[in-house]
Amino acid sequence: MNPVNYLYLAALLFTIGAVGVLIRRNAIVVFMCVELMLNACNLAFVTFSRMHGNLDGQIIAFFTMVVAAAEVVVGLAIIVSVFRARHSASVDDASLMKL
Amino acid sequence: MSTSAVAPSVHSLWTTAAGPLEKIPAPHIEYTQLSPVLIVIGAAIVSVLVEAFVPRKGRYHSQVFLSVLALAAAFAAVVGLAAGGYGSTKAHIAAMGAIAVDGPALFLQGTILLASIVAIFTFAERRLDPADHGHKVDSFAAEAAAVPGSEQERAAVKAGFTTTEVFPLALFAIAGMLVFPAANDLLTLFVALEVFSLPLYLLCAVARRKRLMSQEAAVKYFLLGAFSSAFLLFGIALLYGYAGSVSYATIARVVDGSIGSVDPALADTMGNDALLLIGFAMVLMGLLFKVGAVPFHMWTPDVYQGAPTPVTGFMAAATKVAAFGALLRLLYVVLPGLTWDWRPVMWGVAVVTMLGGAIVAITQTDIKRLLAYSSIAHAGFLLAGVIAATPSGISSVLFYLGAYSFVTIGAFAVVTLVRDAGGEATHLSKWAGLGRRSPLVAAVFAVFLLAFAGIPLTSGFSGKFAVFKAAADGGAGALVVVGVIASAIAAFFYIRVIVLMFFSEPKADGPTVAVPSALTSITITAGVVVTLVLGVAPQYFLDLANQASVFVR
Amino acid sequence: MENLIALLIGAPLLGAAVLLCGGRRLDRSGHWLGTLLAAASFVIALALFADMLGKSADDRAMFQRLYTWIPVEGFRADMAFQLDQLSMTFVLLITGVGTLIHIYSIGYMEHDERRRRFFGYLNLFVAAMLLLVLADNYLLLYFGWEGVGLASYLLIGFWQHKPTAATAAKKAFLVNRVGDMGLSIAIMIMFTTFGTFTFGPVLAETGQASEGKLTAIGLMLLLAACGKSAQVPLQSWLGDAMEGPTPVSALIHAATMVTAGVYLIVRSADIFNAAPDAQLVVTVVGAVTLLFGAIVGCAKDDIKKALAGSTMSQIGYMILAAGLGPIGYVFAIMHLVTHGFFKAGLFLGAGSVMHGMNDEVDMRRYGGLRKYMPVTFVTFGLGYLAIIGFPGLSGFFSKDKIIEAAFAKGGTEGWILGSVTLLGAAITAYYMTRVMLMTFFGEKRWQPDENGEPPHPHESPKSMTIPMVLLAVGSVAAGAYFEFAGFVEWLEPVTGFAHGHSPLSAAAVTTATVAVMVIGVGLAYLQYGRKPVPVVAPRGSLLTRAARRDLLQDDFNHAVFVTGGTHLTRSLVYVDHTLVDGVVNGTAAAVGGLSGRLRKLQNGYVRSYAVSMFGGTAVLIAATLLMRAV
Amino acid sequence: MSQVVNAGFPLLTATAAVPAVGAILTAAVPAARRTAAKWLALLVSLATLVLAGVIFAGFEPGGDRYQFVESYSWIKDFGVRYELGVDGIGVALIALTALLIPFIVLAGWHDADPLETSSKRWRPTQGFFALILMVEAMVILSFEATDVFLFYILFEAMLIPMYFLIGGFGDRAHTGSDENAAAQRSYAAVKFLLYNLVGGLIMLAAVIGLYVVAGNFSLTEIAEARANGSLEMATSTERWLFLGFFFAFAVKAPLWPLHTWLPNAMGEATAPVAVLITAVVDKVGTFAMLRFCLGLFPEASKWATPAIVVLALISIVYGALLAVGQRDIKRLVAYASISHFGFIILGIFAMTSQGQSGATLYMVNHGISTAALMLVAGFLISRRGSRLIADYGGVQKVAPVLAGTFLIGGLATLSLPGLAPFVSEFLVLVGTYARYPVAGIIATTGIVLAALYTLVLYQRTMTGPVKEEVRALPDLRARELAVVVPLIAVLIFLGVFPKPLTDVVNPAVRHTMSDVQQKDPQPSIQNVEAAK
Repeated sequence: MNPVNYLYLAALLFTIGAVGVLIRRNAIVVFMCVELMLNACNLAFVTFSRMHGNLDGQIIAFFTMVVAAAEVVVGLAIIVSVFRARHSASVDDASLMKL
Repeated sequence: MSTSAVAPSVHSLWTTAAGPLEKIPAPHIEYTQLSPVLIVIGAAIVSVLVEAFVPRKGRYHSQVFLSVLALAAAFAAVVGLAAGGYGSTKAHIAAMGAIAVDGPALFLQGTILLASIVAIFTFAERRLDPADHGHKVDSFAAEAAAVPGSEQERAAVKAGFTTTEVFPLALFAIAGMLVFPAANDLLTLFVALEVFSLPLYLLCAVARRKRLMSQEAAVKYFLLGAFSSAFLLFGIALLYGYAGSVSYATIARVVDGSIGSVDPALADTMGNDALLLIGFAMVLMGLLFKVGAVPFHMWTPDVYQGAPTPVTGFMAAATKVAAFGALLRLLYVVLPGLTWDWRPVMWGVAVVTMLGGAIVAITQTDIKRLLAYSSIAHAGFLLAGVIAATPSGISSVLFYLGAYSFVTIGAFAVVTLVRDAGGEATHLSKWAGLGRRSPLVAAVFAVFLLAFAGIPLTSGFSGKFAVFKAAADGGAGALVVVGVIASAIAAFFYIRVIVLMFFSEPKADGPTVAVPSALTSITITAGVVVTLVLGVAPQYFLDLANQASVFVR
Repeated sequence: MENLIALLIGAPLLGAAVLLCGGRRLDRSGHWLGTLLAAASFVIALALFADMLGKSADDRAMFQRLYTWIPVEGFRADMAFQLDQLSMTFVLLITGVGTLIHIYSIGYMEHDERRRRFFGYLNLFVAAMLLLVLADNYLLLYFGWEGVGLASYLLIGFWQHKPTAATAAKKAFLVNRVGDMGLSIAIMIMFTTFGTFTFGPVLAETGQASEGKLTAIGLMLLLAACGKSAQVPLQSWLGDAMEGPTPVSALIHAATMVTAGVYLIVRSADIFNAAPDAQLVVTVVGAVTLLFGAIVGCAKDDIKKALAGSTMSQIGYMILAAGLGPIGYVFAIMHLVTHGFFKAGLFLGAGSVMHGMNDEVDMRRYGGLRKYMPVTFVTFGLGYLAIIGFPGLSGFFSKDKIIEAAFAKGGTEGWILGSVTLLGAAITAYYMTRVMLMTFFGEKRWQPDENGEPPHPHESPKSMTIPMVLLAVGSVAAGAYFEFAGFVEWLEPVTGFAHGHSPLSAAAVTTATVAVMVIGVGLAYLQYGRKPVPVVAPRGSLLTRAARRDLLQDDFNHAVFVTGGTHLTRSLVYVDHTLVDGVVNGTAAAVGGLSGRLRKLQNGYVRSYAVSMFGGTAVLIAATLLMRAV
Repeated sequence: MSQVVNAGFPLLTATAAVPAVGAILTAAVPAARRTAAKWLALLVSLATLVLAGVIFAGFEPGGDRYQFVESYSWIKDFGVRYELGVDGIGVALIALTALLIPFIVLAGWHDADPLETSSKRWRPTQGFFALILMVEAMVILSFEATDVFLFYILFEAMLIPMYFLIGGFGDRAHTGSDENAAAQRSYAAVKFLLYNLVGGLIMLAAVIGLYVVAGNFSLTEIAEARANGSLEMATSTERWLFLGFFFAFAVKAPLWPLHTWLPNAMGEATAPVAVLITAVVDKVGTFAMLRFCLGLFPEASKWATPAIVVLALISIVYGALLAVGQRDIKRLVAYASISHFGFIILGIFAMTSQGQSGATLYMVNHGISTAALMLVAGFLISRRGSRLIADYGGVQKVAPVLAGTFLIGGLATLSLPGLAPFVSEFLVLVGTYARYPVAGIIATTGIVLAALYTLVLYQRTMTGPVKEEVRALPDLRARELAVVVPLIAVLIFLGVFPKPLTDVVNPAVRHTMSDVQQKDPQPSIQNVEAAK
């Protein structure tokens, strides 16, 4: 089938992720949405790689995964510590600083 | 030289051969030319080991020693490279196309390293707070993992723990920052971005006082940072799709058409530039987020306010330098062929950034937020220089970054000195009459403010003049006018602080000014000296910036 | 000899400097020094006069050039003096009368603890006045012109603790400034026309200038003259100026300063000769003021104000004469000099009376004083006879000539002016008789002063009476002397002279003059000699009441300039604060408000930040694509 | 360049360096040794005066346009040179500055003595005098700068010390509560700074524009290039640049309607500082109009002249009328100054020799006369502790010398002949009339209004019955006499013998006139001079 469709899928996933970031309150879920966006990127990379017939894209995908993993580590650490301090993972509660 | 020599569009460090059975060439790395980065990364790893093995008592000193040593060595390496002509004649692309070693890169790396050294000094400051249970304390939590106010934390404090992890974290961040402006392909760009962002997220969260705000800052910074990097990554994907490669050189050539766009497989499906433009916009967004340009700036005030002040200073200075370096390289190396597309867009961004930052700053009541907004306004001024799209534009931005970073670190260092029972007294009302209580500190801070305001005989003026001059030369006269207006507005709130410090009577419950150790003193002194030297006799540094203003392609 | 000219000014100037800077140690000797230096100046004047008489009529003018005052590209004003017959006449009058009044003041100001300062001011005045008449160019004349203005300001307001005095002084200076505007504008026009404003070249070249320019210059000069010489419409200050000590009124506001306007016009004779329109205006102003002053003089009960009105009117005569051109100049000056004598004498007499009456000025509270102060009575009486033009006395000669010349103007103008002057003569006779009768005749109407002290009228000390006597002699003899010693020939080389052809014979004019004089005296006698004078002024006719208020001219000024001006400034202050300042502060406030509103966007919620980023990216993408599209 | 760079002693730099160094030393005097700081400041200012005298004496009217030239490379990259040189106008104004500062120091002798309440480490006195000297240094240097950029830097930088002088050392004789006064004071200071800063920033844009067009900042080089046509400027460009510069100078001068900062600043500052503002610092604005606006943009200057003349006339009348309406002595003087600045600007843009010589003399004379008036007013205010005219009355009786000097200052302000201001004012009027008769006549009304506000002020404060509160006022003391008497002497001297000044100024004016290629309108009758 035409690989372009995968691109559309990637775009779709990316958008879903972005919207999720915008509408979800729970920090964890927000974070998951970000991960979804990253994976959408991966899909796009792989697809392009296929289309171009070179492997760069696939390799990049690996890198992305690694980075994403690192992000997870850091992100969860932060979110968890906040959760322990406030007993809430809602990003809206975290609004001491404003204006 | 590197990629084109091997094969078009195939980019060798990451992929082995695209075709079936070719010899896998061992990657060829110019270690000496990458030495600054390598030194810092090495030091970072070592200091992780220090954390692991050195007993608590020894950690602080060994960490401080190690980091300062590493940074100094890295800086020496940079100077060495520059002296060796890698900044000009021998500039080329190292690490098989991954990293550029050229004037801008070296200049910015040097700036970042110097800024980092003084920043590290403020990290290491332990005189400001009164000793706790007989243990000297710095600005960082005794045990970052412990819940604020919990038993566990009290125990940690009693035990005299300190979060010496900040040093390795900082070193990693610095390493990332060093790579960022030198990155010569989008992947390296992305990796570097993450490498310096992730530690910063953590650093934001480990304040000793006001932990909740600190953690909140971290959350905000992290989520938004991740969000923006996702955009960046998708943009990279699209550019890759457009050019079939992430190497700057290749993309550039595809853009200006010296390589036929992409292989026929794609031609029928998308022969248009939509990929290029959308991808470019998203990558741009990722970078603008880092430099804190409107409308991607909203994290700045919150994070600056919440993060431990030394970290804020470090971020404000070093991140901006790195990000603007990357931005310059992207616009000047990858997309020169696209100038007529990105210039108008950047115009808009620059204008709203200058005005937005300046205007909102007027009504701020917290000194750290105030400085945050001022940094946004300054990002706008820098963008004006970027837009010039001339060598003088590059050099002016380089100079401005150098000048700005020291003023910023100095200013935040002064902020750490003004304290009351609750830690730093960052609310402006607390600063009333500071000039009466401790004229020296107030005077120093006034110097920094005047530099921010761009008053002549300070580095701020030289930088602003250079940038505006470049912009005007580059035919962006209107931007200069907007910039001037923004400066006028900005002047107002810097003046307000000065008025507050000098002309209003000190409050009875006003803050005390802590007497810092040599470390912070050095930082502040450095800030003042640089401010005045670059203000009065900037010629030498302007020359440096000029020599450093050519990107290798 | 020329080099003495500077000394003329130098002596009194030195006096002023020493007395004003000298400090208290001079309090006892100061007045002697002042008088001495004034006298010295007079002596020098006499010497120069003698020297001048020795020369032939045509080269009597002397010049002394000290240095270049203002040397600027294309603009040169010299510190240089010119002493010709005209200046000489004034110099003698100023120094002579001046000296006498110095002497008089010694007695008059005896009890004033600031007497030293008073003499300093007097010297300053004499110096400035001499500078005025000795200057060889208009700018230097302007210097002296404002100098005398300053002196008069200081002297009118000498008793500064009296608010009325301070106000009067300020008013005098301001009104004069309006006149000075005229002078400076005149100088500007001269400069642009002739490239210079030195008398010699300017007056020599008038032939080449367009009549329009000359008329403009003339009118501006007239404006200046009106200010100094208290001519309508700038006459309002003179009455109030009587707040000053009486010697001041005598010297400055009767004999010398107020006549500067006449000097200016006569000095600029050539300009006016070439600008008939300007001349006409001059005569009109003279005629109007002549009547105006006379009428005011009739209604005032304050002896000094009555005399002030008379001064105004007499100067009106001179201005009118000066407006008549060559047929009038000489007589203007002649009347000026005689007037200097008898009016100074009258004022000193008035001062003497006040001196004896606890400084009472209301004539309704005088009466029957002739027995108590005989010398004053006699001298005052002679001055009185002189001013009303009693045949044989000085006023008779000088005024008669002016009336003659007025008729000689010819045509309807001639008739109008002539009859105006005659009418003026009649009114003069009337109000002066009134003053005479109310003061020295009739029954005593003395009132105790504010602290209940009834007046004990007595003759004034010698230092005061001697000058009065001398002036009286002058007012008797001067006219006749000039008539027969050839005043006309004396001045002619400077001012030029032409015999007017009066429609009436000289004899007729003289008879008419005497006749109207007798009528005036008679009327006054019927009103004030036969009937007793009420102590409290009767309400009087509309005209009388108007005249008491200076014919409402002051009220007009007050309504228009003072009140109007006050409102103007008040509203401007408001405008400056709200509008001019408001715009700026408004902008600042607007930016502040905008800031406050934008600030709200920073609401602390991560997700809204993300929204802005998302939107921003969308805009970026859209913009980039758009750029490509267009 | 038209003039040779003399390798001799850098006189100009020295004249600016002495007060600059003096300022640093004064600031360094320890808190306890307050009086020492005062004397040091006085000595330094006198030393500067001597140097200025040397410049004045050494300047050859017949010589080059710019003399004592110094020129060193500074910021090559911006095309900026450290380039100094003085023409007659500069010499006159340097002399003025150097002359006034000692009196300002002397008059402000006690203005900055610390209150008992203030902390030991707070050293206001040292700061006060150090700032004054710093301002002097910057002003002098700005009169010497022939490099636009250098001038701009000083033009901006001098705001900072001025700002602290206004905001930090307010008039102790304020009305209302201390907080209220402090608020008003910082409002005045901020207003001063922002007005001038905005002006300066707009000028910055123009400066950059000039660089883009001309490629360097040397006044002499640009002017020459303009003259010999090697540097064309599009008409519109020249006009925009001109406006950019002029705006900044008009704020500084100040010209209506940009004047409102002056009354606040002069009202709130101590009298000596008020003098510093109006008599010294503001002169930089008018000086710059003469040197930079006319020198760099002759065509645009001519183009803008009508509008500027109108604004100047408005300033003259408006300022005078507002002065009449003031209740506060110092604000009154401030508005009077606005009126006078109107005259100066009018003279500059009349574009006649008389006008411009007059304007230059006016700058000097106005400086001295305002100093005399304002400082005496300051002495009066410090005695009674109030700035309101209504609080005075009959002072003449209790303090005759004070009243006398005050009157002389006032008479100078209304430019009475015999005092210096008359010469300059009349020259301005004549010069204006020669080119714009109507403007000349309108401006002449100014002399009446000047008399009005001066005499009203004098009458209300000095004459009339003695007010109870002023009954005990002492007369001028020795120190105060030492301030006032020399100033009055200078006023009289320059009033009757301005030649020393005009000799220096005339050639400079000739040069300026040739800059703008203007000839004086000739009198309609030529051969008069011959007849003379």
